[in-house]
Amino acid sequence: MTQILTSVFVGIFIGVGIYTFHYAEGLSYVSTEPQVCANCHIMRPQLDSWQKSSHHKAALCVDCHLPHDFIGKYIAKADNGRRHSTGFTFQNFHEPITITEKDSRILQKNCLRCHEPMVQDLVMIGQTDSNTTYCVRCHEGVGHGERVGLGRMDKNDK
Amino acid sequence: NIHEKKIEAINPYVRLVEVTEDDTDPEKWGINWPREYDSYKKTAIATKTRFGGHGGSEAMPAEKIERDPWLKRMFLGYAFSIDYRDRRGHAYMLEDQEKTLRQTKPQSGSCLHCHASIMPLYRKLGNGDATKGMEESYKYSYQDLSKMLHEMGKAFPVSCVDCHEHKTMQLRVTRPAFIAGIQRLADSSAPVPHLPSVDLWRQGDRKQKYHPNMDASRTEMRALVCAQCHVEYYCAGKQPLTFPWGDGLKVEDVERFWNNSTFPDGTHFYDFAHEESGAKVLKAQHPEFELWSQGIHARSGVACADCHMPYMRDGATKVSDHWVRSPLLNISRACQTCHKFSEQEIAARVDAIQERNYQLLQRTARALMDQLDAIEKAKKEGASDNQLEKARDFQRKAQWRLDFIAAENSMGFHAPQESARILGEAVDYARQGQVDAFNWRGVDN
Amino acid sequence: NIHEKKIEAINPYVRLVEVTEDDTDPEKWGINWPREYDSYKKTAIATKTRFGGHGGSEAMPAEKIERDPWLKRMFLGYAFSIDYRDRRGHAYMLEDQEKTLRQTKPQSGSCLHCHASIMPLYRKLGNGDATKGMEESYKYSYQDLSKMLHEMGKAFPVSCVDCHEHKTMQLRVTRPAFIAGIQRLADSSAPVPHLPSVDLWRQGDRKQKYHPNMDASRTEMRALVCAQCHVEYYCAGKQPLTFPWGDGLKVEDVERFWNNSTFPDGTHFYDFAHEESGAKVLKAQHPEFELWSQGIHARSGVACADCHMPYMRDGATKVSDHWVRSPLLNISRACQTCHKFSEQEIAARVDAIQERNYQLLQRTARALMDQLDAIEKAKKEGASDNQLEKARDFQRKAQWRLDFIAAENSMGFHAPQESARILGEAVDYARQGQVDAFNWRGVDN
Ligand code: HEC
Ligand code: HEC
Ligand code: HEC
Ligand code: HEC
Ligand code: HEC
Ligand code: HEC
Ligand code: HEC
Ligand code: HEC
Ligand code: HEC
Ligand code: HEC
Ligand code: HEC
Ligand code: HEC
Ligand code: HEC
Ligand code: HEC
Ligand SMILES: [Ca+2]
Ligand SMILES: [Ca+2]
Repeated sequence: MTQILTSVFVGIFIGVGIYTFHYAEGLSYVSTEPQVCANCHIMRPQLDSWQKSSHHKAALCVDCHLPHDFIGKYIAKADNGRRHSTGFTFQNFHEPITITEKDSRILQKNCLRCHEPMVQDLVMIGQTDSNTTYCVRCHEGVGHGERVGLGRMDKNDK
Repeated sequence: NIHEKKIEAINPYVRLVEVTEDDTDPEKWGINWPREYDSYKKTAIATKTRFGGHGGSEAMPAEKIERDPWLKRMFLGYAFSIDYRDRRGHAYMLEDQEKTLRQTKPQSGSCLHCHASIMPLYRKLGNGDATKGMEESYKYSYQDLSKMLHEMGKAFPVSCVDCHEHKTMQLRVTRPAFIAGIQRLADSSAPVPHLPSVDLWRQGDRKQKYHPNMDASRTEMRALVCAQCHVEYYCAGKQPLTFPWGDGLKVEDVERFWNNSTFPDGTHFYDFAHEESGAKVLKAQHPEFELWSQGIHARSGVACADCHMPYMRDGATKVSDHWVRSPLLNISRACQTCHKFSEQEIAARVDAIQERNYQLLQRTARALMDQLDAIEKAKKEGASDNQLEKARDFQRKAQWRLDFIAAENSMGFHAPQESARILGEAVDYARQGQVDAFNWRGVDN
Repeated sequence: NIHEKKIEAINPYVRLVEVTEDDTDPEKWGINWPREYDSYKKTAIATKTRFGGHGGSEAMPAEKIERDPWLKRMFLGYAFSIDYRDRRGHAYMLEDQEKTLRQTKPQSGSCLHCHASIMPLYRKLGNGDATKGMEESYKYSYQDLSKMLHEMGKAFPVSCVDCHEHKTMQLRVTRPAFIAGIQRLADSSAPVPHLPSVDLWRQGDRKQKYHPNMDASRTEMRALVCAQCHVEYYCAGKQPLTFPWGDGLKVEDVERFWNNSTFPDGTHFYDFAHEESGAKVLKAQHPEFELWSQGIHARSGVACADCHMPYMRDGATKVSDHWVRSPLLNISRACQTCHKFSEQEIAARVDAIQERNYQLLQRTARALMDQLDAIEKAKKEGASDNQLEKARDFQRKAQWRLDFIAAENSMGFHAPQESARILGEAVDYARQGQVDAFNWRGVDN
């Protein structure tokens, strides 16, 4: 398994033409496996914190972070794949990693995908940009417990 | 079991009755939205926290000016020294206004702006134009306007139609004095990092005035609906109800606005002349919106409704708790979604903030009382108006700041550092006034 | 390159050399831990923020008492009125201490406690017992002890061994005066919600004294290592170096502790007699730990190291940035891990907090200067010591509070509301002192 993954990821770095494809392939191939994301050590803190979050039995990374319509999913994967892997290769991204606005909207849609019935009353008032009730404004911790960033040491471990 | 709940919840907005702009009776809206209405009605329940609400068994809330006699002395010469009580739930707003002994002095019809579901009456007064109606209202006595209100049908406290557009249920503001006030703010260049829509509007062509219902984001609206009433104002017989935000929202911005104001008759603005000292002073009223604006919550996009009307789960759906009240009665919903600390710890944090503020407030009050004593003494010793001018000016400044925090209802919580800063300035001015009063002989005018 | 980075992360602690309790030279430790050492060395770089650090091109940091002449006047009669400069990086601590013109007055050997890697010298002085050594050190002159330090080998500023146990690299505290101070705090009943291990210890059998190295959690240690030095103290020739926490950490707790202290010779505790007024006053030094303790960050388990030594990623490993400096130079790592706002917004928040504090500080300083003027005047008019007693007492109270915030190095950030409260009290006392000085004739003693 690790062998396969490693080669998939090594493939990613080969060239602009094909890495996007490989990255997308590789992810969809094992897309329900959060380890895949965390294989990239940069994602490690998010994996750790997800494991401690209220959703770790309810949702996987892709459930929240990727769109769920067929086409949108692939576009997002290609786009993110390019950004993440170039970021990783050149180590030139902003730290702590912060979610992009575009991905925030994907995330929001995914909250609704699962929870719409419960929040109908609030979302019916409008979900245009300025009218959105962004769930994360109050439920920031659902996916990752406490804020993670570079990964904070546990409060109480000695 | 998500699936089952989906079915149960599918259509929460079946309307059983139509509601219109003229429907001020919440009961009718309650037929469509029973969950919100049920919680709305609870604002009639008496509640009490250390500093919030009213929970006595008495019919009327406790008298603030008896609990803190310095308040009474500070207001001598003004109706607030007659009767000034703890606030309580929205259900009582009209009744408490009708009953207050401040009504033993003439009050203007504009008082109703924030204590009743008033828009139909404004439209009537203005022949369909509510703004015009509001601008007329100050000329009526409270009694006359109140009578008109009651004659138009049942008179209600703040109601659904005041905050909601009836077709979509979207939030909207209605109060003309607020709209004029927020436009004054937008037209100014005062920084408003907590109201991004104002900044956006300022960058535009400004052909149309800033209007919350068009421009503000939903998050902002969750504060602005409250800012229709929980604000500092002028409301008396000399000019229309005014929200003083033309220079900004900070205590000194508002002070500057009043200082630069003149009444229509050309005289310099003041609220009342202090009975003992003769100083022409200002009165601050519940500047919740203004103080919140200076705090870290506002800057972080946390609105009044987030804390005072948190979502609550009701069966399979989540609704906004329309039992508007102290968040301390509801910490788990009001705070814990954002702050992952125990209820006890959160309560302790608020208490630490409020206790610091309370102690500093009492200290400031003592300083102001000392200053009043000093002016009394100077007067007895024969000080002239000229010789007291500086001391009186200090009183105006000190009292304005002290009152700003005393009248604000969160005991410093909405902006802890800012409140303490304001009180720090107030102490300084009061004591300087005391020095000047002692030194009246040295003041050459 | 994933594979390489993974390997790189496996064993970050390969030791190339052994280090011991006596190795105060950081270069040696740097062979084992080059990443930490590399960043540690950067404390020699000059940096500057609006209120922090030192970034001038001059060899020495700017003179605080020239920038704010009221500081100089407040310290008249004490060495701080001769030379008192901006702080800078850890690399300079020993040099700056050696060079300060405060050394033109006799200073005690205990000064080295916080400016050098001093433990081997303490052990030598105490024949192996560092605590005993520390307790002796105040009897030496600075010059003598400094000479001994240099003779023992190269003298270093704070070094690895001061914060790390050399076998495990765990954090630990070493400074005897700190350990005595924190034990005094633990023995008291002052509330310490931000130090849960003290509460835990208090509930135990208390057979052994509280000791951070045994009892404190890792989060707490990330603050306590700094609290060895960034604290209020007494350090002069009358008694051993003392950290005044026996009544708690708040400004009035520390004041009470000093007020109830007597020197070994039985005289009442004070730091110096003010040259102009004759008041016997206190001097506050850098109470960062004390002020942080009152803030919301401390209560939330956010330690000094979180902001001043944030983790930085170096390949696949994470290391603590040992370039201890202003977090404002490093907002992304220092703040954004917890606060999801843009760097610009975070900087603006800090600036808003610091600006409020700065203005209030300057206002308070003016009040104190006015009080000093008033005492001068009273003295000229012939006021007796008795008649000035109350005014002087007010000066002591006011100056203590003003200095507490002026000497604290975060310009209010570590606990914004608390700082403003303290300044509010200071203004009040200074102005009351002014009133009393004006009224000296009325004071009957
Ligand atoms: C090749 C290494 C790598 C893999 C594999 C990877 N990431 Fe990332 N990820 C990164 C890097 C590097 C960044 C920072 C990019 C930036 O900020 O520009 C990042 C940023 C992000 C962000 C925040 C920025 C944004 O795009 O909104 C999210 C969310 C995210 N990753 C989720 C995932 C998920 C979900 C997976 C698995 C499906 C995953 N990542 C797999 C390296 C990776
Ligand atoms: C239940 C939903 C959920 C799941 C499952 C989830 N996340 Fe997230 N993720 C979030 C939320 C919410 C945020 C914060 C968004 C914000 O702050 O606007 C976030 C943010 C991130 C970020 C950006 C860092 C930041 O703090 O802004 C990364 C990277 C990320 N997630 C990676 C992952 C990875 C990897 C997994 C799987 C191990 C995962 N997420 C699983 C909801 C989720
Ligand atoms: C794949 C489906 C799925 C997605 C996507 C998802 N959730 Fe959930 N969520 C669930 C389930 C299932 C539960 C119920 C878990 C339980 O009852 O223990 C839940 C529980 C919750 C809860 C209650 C528990 C808590 O943590 O307080 C909240 C709040 C919540 N979700 C918010 C969100 C938000 C916000 C998002 C988007 C960032 C989101 N969810 C995304 C399925 C999902
Ligand atoms: C972050 C939470 C929060 C926000 C946002 C907030 N408040 Fe408050 N508010 C509080 C707390 C806490 C108290 C103190 C309650 C007490 O003492 O019982 C309070 C007190 C009050 C009170 C007095 C309540 C009583 O029971 O007597 C009023 C009125 C009020 N706030 C109005 C507002 C308005 C209007 C806004 C927006 C402009 C606002 N608040 C924003 C938390 C908040
Ligand atoms: C139309 C004017 C008006 C509007 C709009 C309004 N309020 Fe009030 N509010 C009042 C008045 C008047 C009172 C005092 C009632 C009394 O004491 O009889 C009050 C009282 C309160 C109290 C004290 C309740 C108690 O139990 O002590 C809180 C809290 C409060 N308002 C918060 C809010 C919030 C939050 C909003 C917006 C969601 C809001 N108000 C909107 C006029 C208004
Ligand atoms: C701009 C809005 C506004 C206007 C105008 C206004 N009020 Fe209020 N009033 C409030 C709010 C908000 C409260 C609740 C907060 C508080 O008690 O400080 C309140 C509380 C009260 C209370 C209950 C507490 C107390 O003060 O004893 C009375 C009585 C009252 N108002 C009378 C009046 C009268 C009389 C007028 C006209 C002179 C008036 N109000 C004008 C907003 C307003
Ligand atoms: C202003 C704050 C706020 C926002 C925005 C918000 N929520 Fe909530 N949410 C809450 C609160 C408070 C509760 C707890 C209600 C209770 O316990 O009665 C809650 C509860 C929930 C629960 C379930 C609770 C349970 O116990 O099962 C879910 C699921 C949820 N929210 C999802 C969402 C989603 C999806 C969104 C975005 C559309 C959202 N929330 C937006 C404050 C918020
Ligand atoms: C003082 C202002 C105010 C009054 C009066 C008021 N509401 Fe609301 N209402 C709000 C706020 C704030 C929200 C949250 C809206 C949002 O987030 O967009 C809300 C939301 C709602 C919603 C949307 C679902 C939900 O619960 O969030 C409904 C439906 C609603 N109110 C019905 C009513 C009814 C019915 C009444 C009269 C009984 C009423 N409201 C009175 C302020 C008010
Ligand atoms: C929608 C999110 C949200 C809600 C609800 C909320 N807060 Fe906050 N709170 C914040 C944010 C954001 C900050 C700013 C610090 C930060 O960035 O974490 C903050 C800061 C604070 C602080 C420190 C700042 C200060 O002013 O002293 C306290 C104390 C606090 N909150 C208490 C409360 C209490 C009590 C409640 C409930 C009555 C509450 N909060 C409700 C988001 C929230
Ligand atoms: C939440 C973040 C945070 C924590 C925790 C914190 N500080 Fe600070 N500290 C700051 C900020 C921000 C400043 C202001 C820096 C400036 O003005 O450039 C500051 C300033 C300082 C300064 C002056 C820095 C300079 O550049 O001149 C010192 C010394 C200091 N802190 C020590 C400490 C100590 C010791 C502790 C723990 C007892 C501590 N700090 C805890 C954020 C923090
Ligand atoms: C052994 C004593 C000692 C210890 C331990 C110590 N400091 Fe310092 N610190 C000092 C001295 C002395 C200075 C001033 C040096 C100078 O101005 O020459 C200083 C300066 C600083 C500055 C100002 C730096 C600048 O660039 O302006 C900061 C920030 C700081 N310390 C934070 C910390 C933190 C955080 C810790 C713990 C991780 C810590 N210190 C531990 C003694 C110490
Ligand atoms: C309890 C620890 C401690 C003791 C004891 C101590 N210092 Fe410091 N010293 C510090 C810290 C921390 C700083 C950096 C913070 C600041 O400048 O306020 C500092 C800064 C300084 C500075 C640079 C800034 C300035 O004040 O000009 C000098 C010089 C200095 N100390 C001299 C001395 C002398 C002389 C003594 C003995 C009388 C002494 N110190 C005792 C901790 C201590
Ligand atoms: C003023 C105190 C202080 C000094 C001096 C100091 N450190 Fe540290 N060091 C810390 C703190 C705080 C941590 C974080 C430890 C934790 O979280 O448990 C740390 C962590 C470390 C770690 C663990 C990995 C990491 O980076 O978090 C190593 C290794 C280390 N330091 C080496 C050194 C070396 C080598 C020196 C001398 C060049 C040194 N330290 C000087 C305070 C200090
Ligand atoms: C390890 C987490 C952490 C770090 C790092 C951190 N904070 Fe905070 N901050 C908090 C928490 C927790 C609160 C309290 C409010 C809450 O519960 O969200 C807070 C509150 C605040 C507040 C509002 C309270 C106040 O005192 O005014 C400000 C402003 C703030 N932080 C700024 C900063 C800045 C600037 C930095 C970096 C120098 C920083 N923080 C670093 C966790 C952190
Ligand atoms: Ca007013
Ligand atoms: Ca001292």
